[in-house]
Amino acid sequence: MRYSIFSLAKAALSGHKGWTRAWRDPQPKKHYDVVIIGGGGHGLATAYYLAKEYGIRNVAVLEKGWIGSGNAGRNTTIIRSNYMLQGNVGFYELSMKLWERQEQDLNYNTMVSQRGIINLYHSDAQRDAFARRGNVMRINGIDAELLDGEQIRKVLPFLNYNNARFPVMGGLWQPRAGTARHDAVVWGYARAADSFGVDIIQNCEVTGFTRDQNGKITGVETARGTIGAGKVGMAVAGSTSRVAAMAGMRLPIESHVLQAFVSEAIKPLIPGVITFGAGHFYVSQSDKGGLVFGGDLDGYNSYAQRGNMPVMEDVCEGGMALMPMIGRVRLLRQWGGIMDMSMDGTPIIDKTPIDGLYLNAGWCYGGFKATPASGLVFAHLLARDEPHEEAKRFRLDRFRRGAMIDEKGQGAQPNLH
Amino acid sequence: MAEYSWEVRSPLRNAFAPGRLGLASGDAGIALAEISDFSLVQVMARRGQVANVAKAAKKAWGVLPPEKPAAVVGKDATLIWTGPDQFFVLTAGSVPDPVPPLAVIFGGAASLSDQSGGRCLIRLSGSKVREALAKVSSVDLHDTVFPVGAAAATSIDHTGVNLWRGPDAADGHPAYSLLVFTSFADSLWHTLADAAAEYGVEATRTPLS
Amino acid sequence: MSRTSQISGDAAPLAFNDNPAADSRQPRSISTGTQSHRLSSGGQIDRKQPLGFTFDGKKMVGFAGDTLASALVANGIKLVGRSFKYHRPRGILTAGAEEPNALVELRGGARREPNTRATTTELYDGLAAESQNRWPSLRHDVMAVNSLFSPIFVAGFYYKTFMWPAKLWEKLYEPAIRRAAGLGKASGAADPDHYEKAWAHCDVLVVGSGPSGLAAALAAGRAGARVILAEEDSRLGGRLLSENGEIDGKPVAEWLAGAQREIAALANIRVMTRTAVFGVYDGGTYGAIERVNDHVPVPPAHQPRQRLWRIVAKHAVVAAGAIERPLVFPGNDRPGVMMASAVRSYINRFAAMPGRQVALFTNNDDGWRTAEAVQRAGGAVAAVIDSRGAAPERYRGLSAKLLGGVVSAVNGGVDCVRSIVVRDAGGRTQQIETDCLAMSGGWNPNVALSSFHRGRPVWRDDIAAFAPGQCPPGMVMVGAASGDFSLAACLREGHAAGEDAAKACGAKGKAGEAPKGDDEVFAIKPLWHVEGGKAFVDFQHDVTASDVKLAQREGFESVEHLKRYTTLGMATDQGKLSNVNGLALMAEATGRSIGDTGTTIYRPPYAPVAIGALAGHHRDENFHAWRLTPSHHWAAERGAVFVDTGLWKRAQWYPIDGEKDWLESVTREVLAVRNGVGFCDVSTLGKVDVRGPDAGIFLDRLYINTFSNLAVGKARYGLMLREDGLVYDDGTTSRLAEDHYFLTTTTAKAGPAMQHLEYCRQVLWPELDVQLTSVTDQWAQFSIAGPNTRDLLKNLCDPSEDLSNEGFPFMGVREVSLRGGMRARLYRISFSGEMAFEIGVPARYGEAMAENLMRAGAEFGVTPYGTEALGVMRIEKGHVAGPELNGTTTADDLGLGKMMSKKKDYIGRAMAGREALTAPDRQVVVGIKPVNKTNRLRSGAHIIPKGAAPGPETDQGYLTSVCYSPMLGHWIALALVERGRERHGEIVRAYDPLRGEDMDVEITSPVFYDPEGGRQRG
Amino acid sequence: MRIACPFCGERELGEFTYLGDAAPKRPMAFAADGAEQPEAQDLFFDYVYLRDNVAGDMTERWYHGGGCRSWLTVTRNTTTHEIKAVHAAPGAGAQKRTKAGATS
Repeated sequence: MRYSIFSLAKAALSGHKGWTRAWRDPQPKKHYDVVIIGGGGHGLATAYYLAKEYGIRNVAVLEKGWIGSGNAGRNTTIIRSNYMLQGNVGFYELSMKLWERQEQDLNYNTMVSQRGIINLYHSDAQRDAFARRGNVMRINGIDAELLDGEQIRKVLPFLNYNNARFPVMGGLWQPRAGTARHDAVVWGYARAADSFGVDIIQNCEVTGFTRDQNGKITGVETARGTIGAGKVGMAVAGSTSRVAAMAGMRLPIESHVLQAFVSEAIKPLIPGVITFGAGHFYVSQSDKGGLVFGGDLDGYNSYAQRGNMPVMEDVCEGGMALMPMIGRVRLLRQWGGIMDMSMDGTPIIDKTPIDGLYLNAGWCYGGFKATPASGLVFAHLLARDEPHEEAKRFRLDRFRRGAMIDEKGQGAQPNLH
Repeated sequence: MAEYSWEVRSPLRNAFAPGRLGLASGDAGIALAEISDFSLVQVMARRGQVANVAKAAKKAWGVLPPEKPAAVVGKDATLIWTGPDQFFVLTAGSVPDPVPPLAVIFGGAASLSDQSGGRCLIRLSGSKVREALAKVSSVDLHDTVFPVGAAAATSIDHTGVNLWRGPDAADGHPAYSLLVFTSFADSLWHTLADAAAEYGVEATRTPLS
Repeated sequence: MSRTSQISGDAAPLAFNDNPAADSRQPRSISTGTQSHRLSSGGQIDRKQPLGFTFDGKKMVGFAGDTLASALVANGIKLVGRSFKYHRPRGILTAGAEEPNALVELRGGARREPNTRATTTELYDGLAAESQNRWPSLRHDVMAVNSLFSPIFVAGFYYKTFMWPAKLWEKLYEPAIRRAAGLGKASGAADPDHYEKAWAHCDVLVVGSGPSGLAAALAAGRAGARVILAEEDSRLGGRLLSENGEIDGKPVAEWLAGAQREIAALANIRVMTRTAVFGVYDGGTYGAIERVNDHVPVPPAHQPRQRLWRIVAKHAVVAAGAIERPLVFPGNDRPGVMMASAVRSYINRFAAMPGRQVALFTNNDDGWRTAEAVQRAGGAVAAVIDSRGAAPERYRGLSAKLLGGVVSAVNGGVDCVRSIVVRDAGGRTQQIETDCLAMSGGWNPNVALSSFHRGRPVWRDDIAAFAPGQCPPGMVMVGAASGDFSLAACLREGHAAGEDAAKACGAKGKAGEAPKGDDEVFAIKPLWHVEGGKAFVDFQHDVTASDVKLAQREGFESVEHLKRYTTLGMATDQGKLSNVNGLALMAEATGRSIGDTGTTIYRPPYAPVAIGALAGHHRDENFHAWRLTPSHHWAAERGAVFVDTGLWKRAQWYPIDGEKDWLESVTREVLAVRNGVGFCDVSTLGKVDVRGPDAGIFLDRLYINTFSNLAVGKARYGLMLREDGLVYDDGTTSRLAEDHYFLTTTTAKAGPAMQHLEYCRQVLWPELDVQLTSVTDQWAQFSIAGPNTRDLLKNLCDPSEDLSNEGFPFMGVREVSLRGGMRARLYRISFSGEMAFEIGVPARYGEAMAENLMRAGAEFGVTPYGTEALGVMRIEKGHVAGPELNGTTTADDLGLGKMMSKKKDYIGRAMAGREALTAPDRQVVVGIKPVNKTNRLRSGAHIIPKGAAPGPETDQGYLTSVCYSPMLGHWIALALVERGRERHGEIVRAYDPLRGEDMDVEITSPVFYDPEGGRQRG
Repeated sequence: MRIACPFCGERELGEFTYLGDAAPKRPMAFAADGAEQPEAQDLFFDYVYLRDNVAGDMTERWYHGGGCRSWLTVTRNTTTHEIKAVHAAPGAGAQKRTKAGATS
């Protein structure tokens, strides 16, 4: 059923009894052309673009729990394309362009809200680094502005300009950045993929791979039986190493916990997304009114989806240092997501050395904003067996070749990215 | 030719003037003192030399160096545990280079580094000293866990410190000593004074005796 | 499970149980005046201490001991707020932290606190509260029009609309939604109050001081354990403060007083009231928030508003009680509908009668207590509606009108209930006049703390609720929190858990006997939903029973989908009241059991915590600690401008009178050095004593070049890689003795490098005998540079010191005697490219050194210089620094590839050889000069070949470090440029669209000044 | 999280920094004269980049930088954060010279 104000008004007349499932609840078939492991945003988007752009519709998305239960449902909803290194720049801008038409594509209001992002700087060195970045963005046709202290004061009058330990000197602004309603992105892709005939199968944990005598992947073993597949794509960020281990692969990935926080809902206070890199803090305000914020990784390997107090305190200290007006606003919830931290802070989208097995992984803490482009380029790879133009640098062998894409320059130390 | 003099300056010279800080009424709950005129040398045993280092220390100061986090008071020196097989030798009086006499004591058994300029010594005591320290230190200072003589290499304000409990003060309240990095001293002093402010603070400067 | 009995159809005359526990056997009358609903006696309020307060500007009076909510109840106020979505009028629903409706903006100005629960706000004299989420007034809220659209504004409606035209989302739809959403308004001004954090340690942490918690604390305390008893309320007692009954044969109030005396007498029990334990973290660390001064208008001087506690406990006994569950029936949200247990709290604890004709709607025995309490206090019970159809045995003697059936409608105005409609099993209805409807849908054990580590609560049919599942290590749940609701069970379990925990911690004392109480039966027959109209599940978020069913129809069947799609349980009460009802309705809709349906994941904090408290002392200038250099105060007294470098504050330049900007000052400083002599405090560089017989071998493995062959008395520049082959850090290392090297790092890497060195020593190469000591803070180190350096040093040093080129050659190091009786380490090294030395003395002589350098150099016009001039001179010399050592450059990129030894292993050697790291088209360090010498270069501009359009394929590098060169008289830069070393002399574009600049520049050697290096060797 | 430092006793998480899996061992990929062995890049690639990323008990390197500056080998469950064992690194303190590459 197509969604619109008219269908909504019409449904209201019948007490909304007429709405049907947003996506079906099918029994798994014996065989699919493509099986995607992972019913998060990336997996569902991959299925959607496989069906829509590449005409491959005999596709199943297998989700061990409920769709969106991983990082798609735990992130801080920021979308942006303010990257600096070749490989990232074009890819994230492709994603931004897909965000900009997503609601109309999917017929689902994912609340893509381009209220802008400002990365604050507090020293000449940070300003210079942002100038380098902003110029890369402009050279690649991406919107970016370098704001000075006075300009920041006009748009963010509530920051601490009086007695800050690290005074705000300016910021890099990307006006087209913003936020999207994370759960709605999952549901929107699920509904749209389903409408093309993609089977979304929840509560279907993958427990192993089936392979032929040549070692080629022929399907997956699941909690709901063996499912045959022409190709298998993994989109299980956070659990990539665990699934890859079933196929005998070791990867340049560690799983780390990243916490996120939301405050009680308050009336509009913060216009867009603000990042305070010097203080390990970033924040936006949701449409519902909660301040959604976060900071650094807890810093140790974890699959526990919860963090500890030092980082919670560190993040709140950053928040108070930046905008001491939030002192009396209350933290409502804290949670943790498991980040697929790659060794250079950049994702991996590639064929694996195992025939028939494809990898979409290593999203670090940047997976949400990548959702549409990740789906599109992974669908391309699965359909064409060659990387999409905007993902050709996200190869698995780049570490062996020394062609890392390391925006932070931290090297093979995942907890520092 | 101009005269050259080499006056020692405290890293806390701008942080406070002796007197009352924080709550102005009633008895001060905290005595906060900068202790000056000391020498401090880091002693690290070389591999396999722990026993020889202990022997040398015993001979020099009459006590064995601490094998666990503790501060041991010997003749003319306090030996403060800083890590496995390493300790500080704290002595009264400021000299330009306290290492040579210790090099004689330890011979080749230990590596020595002067830290007299690298640390600032602060002493805290008073009826509310534990309450104030609980705001800055994660170490359990309960009598049963941290008795007189106990020491800890720990952090305050994300900064490494050496904390130990000396003999109780004359008024019967516990007294804690804190060695902090010189460059952080001004900042940490403010943190300590803030933590203690609600109890009233008597701030002083005293040479190490 | 409920026994049947005859429904009494008619109201019977009031009769009171003859209960010796009651404060007064006589019915109490309701007082008049502003406190129209205040009982004339009883309660734990102090009638001698009246407190004035205002709500929406209206002046009222309450008493000490009141909460804002109880004072409002006493004053007959029922309408206190508006709901989130439909802006429906709402009243006080509870008497605790689970309150979803009675949220106010407390205080004013910069201290305004939005979304503050009236039910947990202690009343103080002068308290001012405003209702929120309404305009223009609480009674007449224009946004209540939303309620008219409620047929359209169902769960998730916004996902289906507002999509066309796309541009209108940010411009129209979203701003409107954002304005309508949210609840209270934050002040928008910096919080003027102070917060702090503290640590506490104990053997046994007892959370909650109701009967279970008190019994646990007493048992553990008597046994001799170190106990912390944390209670979120201002006083101990928990539900004992609100209920009648007996413990050990005494009225609860008397027993409670005795227990408090005993606790106070036990030195090993620390009582923390107004302290809510909000989370449990790994290793037995509990987060708690103490509301130190929320019960006064403004915190006293030097005291915090709130204090964050990290309580480290070996064991925890969680006696957090249970939360009464609402019933889901049409009209259940109207002001005047209140939880039955809250009605008892207001009567028994606060002596405030919520209604003159109280009706009770229950599905369990416990709700009946409220009818009893109302009558005991002299109030009137309009009717008891028990969906089970019969009075429990225990309450048979209660003479009140008993109706079997359900409440199917609630009638009344914006601010109160006037009547209810009761529908019996046969569908017959009757109307009951009432101004307060108490409801009880059973009790939910407060399992939150048990579930924060993913312990899944377990459904129990006997209590129709989830009980705790697997608790985090070291924690036990007791009493009502564990699903055992009787007073006797609470006391028994609490005592046993306290005793066990103490024993497990090694306590040897006797815990004594468990207190004894009434073992009342708790019987319930679930009633999840009464059909017939808008029945609210989540009050604050306006999620109705039909929303839950809609979510199910659309496939949002997982409880997490239900939560996210409908926003059920995401309000400020975190679903404390709504979650179980919501998932029971989902279970009903899907045909699964409630247990199989499961709960959503519980997340901390248990109750919302002020962000200010989580930050504590760390805000404003105290956000991070600061580090001062040995000459800081001296520099400050000379008017230096300081710059933050990591945590350090460094002198950036020293302006003098008449200079119009920083550039003028810096240029003067550079020229003073290049033409005379200057000095700079460089103590921030990391300094490490590397000692021991294997120190040389250790450094060989650490650096790409060799140090074991460095002669004593010599210094050498060294470069370290990371194990991935990229440059990590650089610095000069000197050999002071056969077994003693003095290593320096960059300022930025001082900490991490020390960690790295220790890793190498302790983990990688334990076979080496080497000791490492950070001496960064020990040494005040100054760079003295310029052609007159040697002259200055002659004045400073003892005349016996030979400072000639022969006596002290370039890269030489030794200890020297200074005039006035000081020893110093002198290093002949140069960052500026000038004739230069670095001199080091213990940090406590740092200020004296600055003064003596001024004295010794006075005749040469010695000039102190800051980091800016230091930077200019290193760029002029083409020395790389932070902007070039950016974690993505190789030694060869920096022009230092020749230093890489082939004769030894060292960190990073193998990985440095990878193809992409040795490719010919890498970006390498070059110099950049503007073609038009009047042009200013800017760091961050990109290099584009002449004639090419800027784009990803033509972006060949960027300017890393830029300065105005006083020696060259124009701006210069270092840059990383593709194949840069082959392109010296080429003209390219420095393209800077961010700042609207685009100019021709020339690629040059990075060494702009004295390329032969004669000056530093002279 | 709290880690029981074998030297200092139990301390809070904030005093420690994390490096990662202790399982990878630095390869000996160079001959005595410094010549690089042919397989050096493969061995180091594996050491520097590939991880088991264990879900369960894992031995890890932690540094007690906010305390005694000892490197520790910690066995910790990555799904529950439970710490099962803590040992000092082989070269902590002044223990006698230990064979190169040995770990505890």
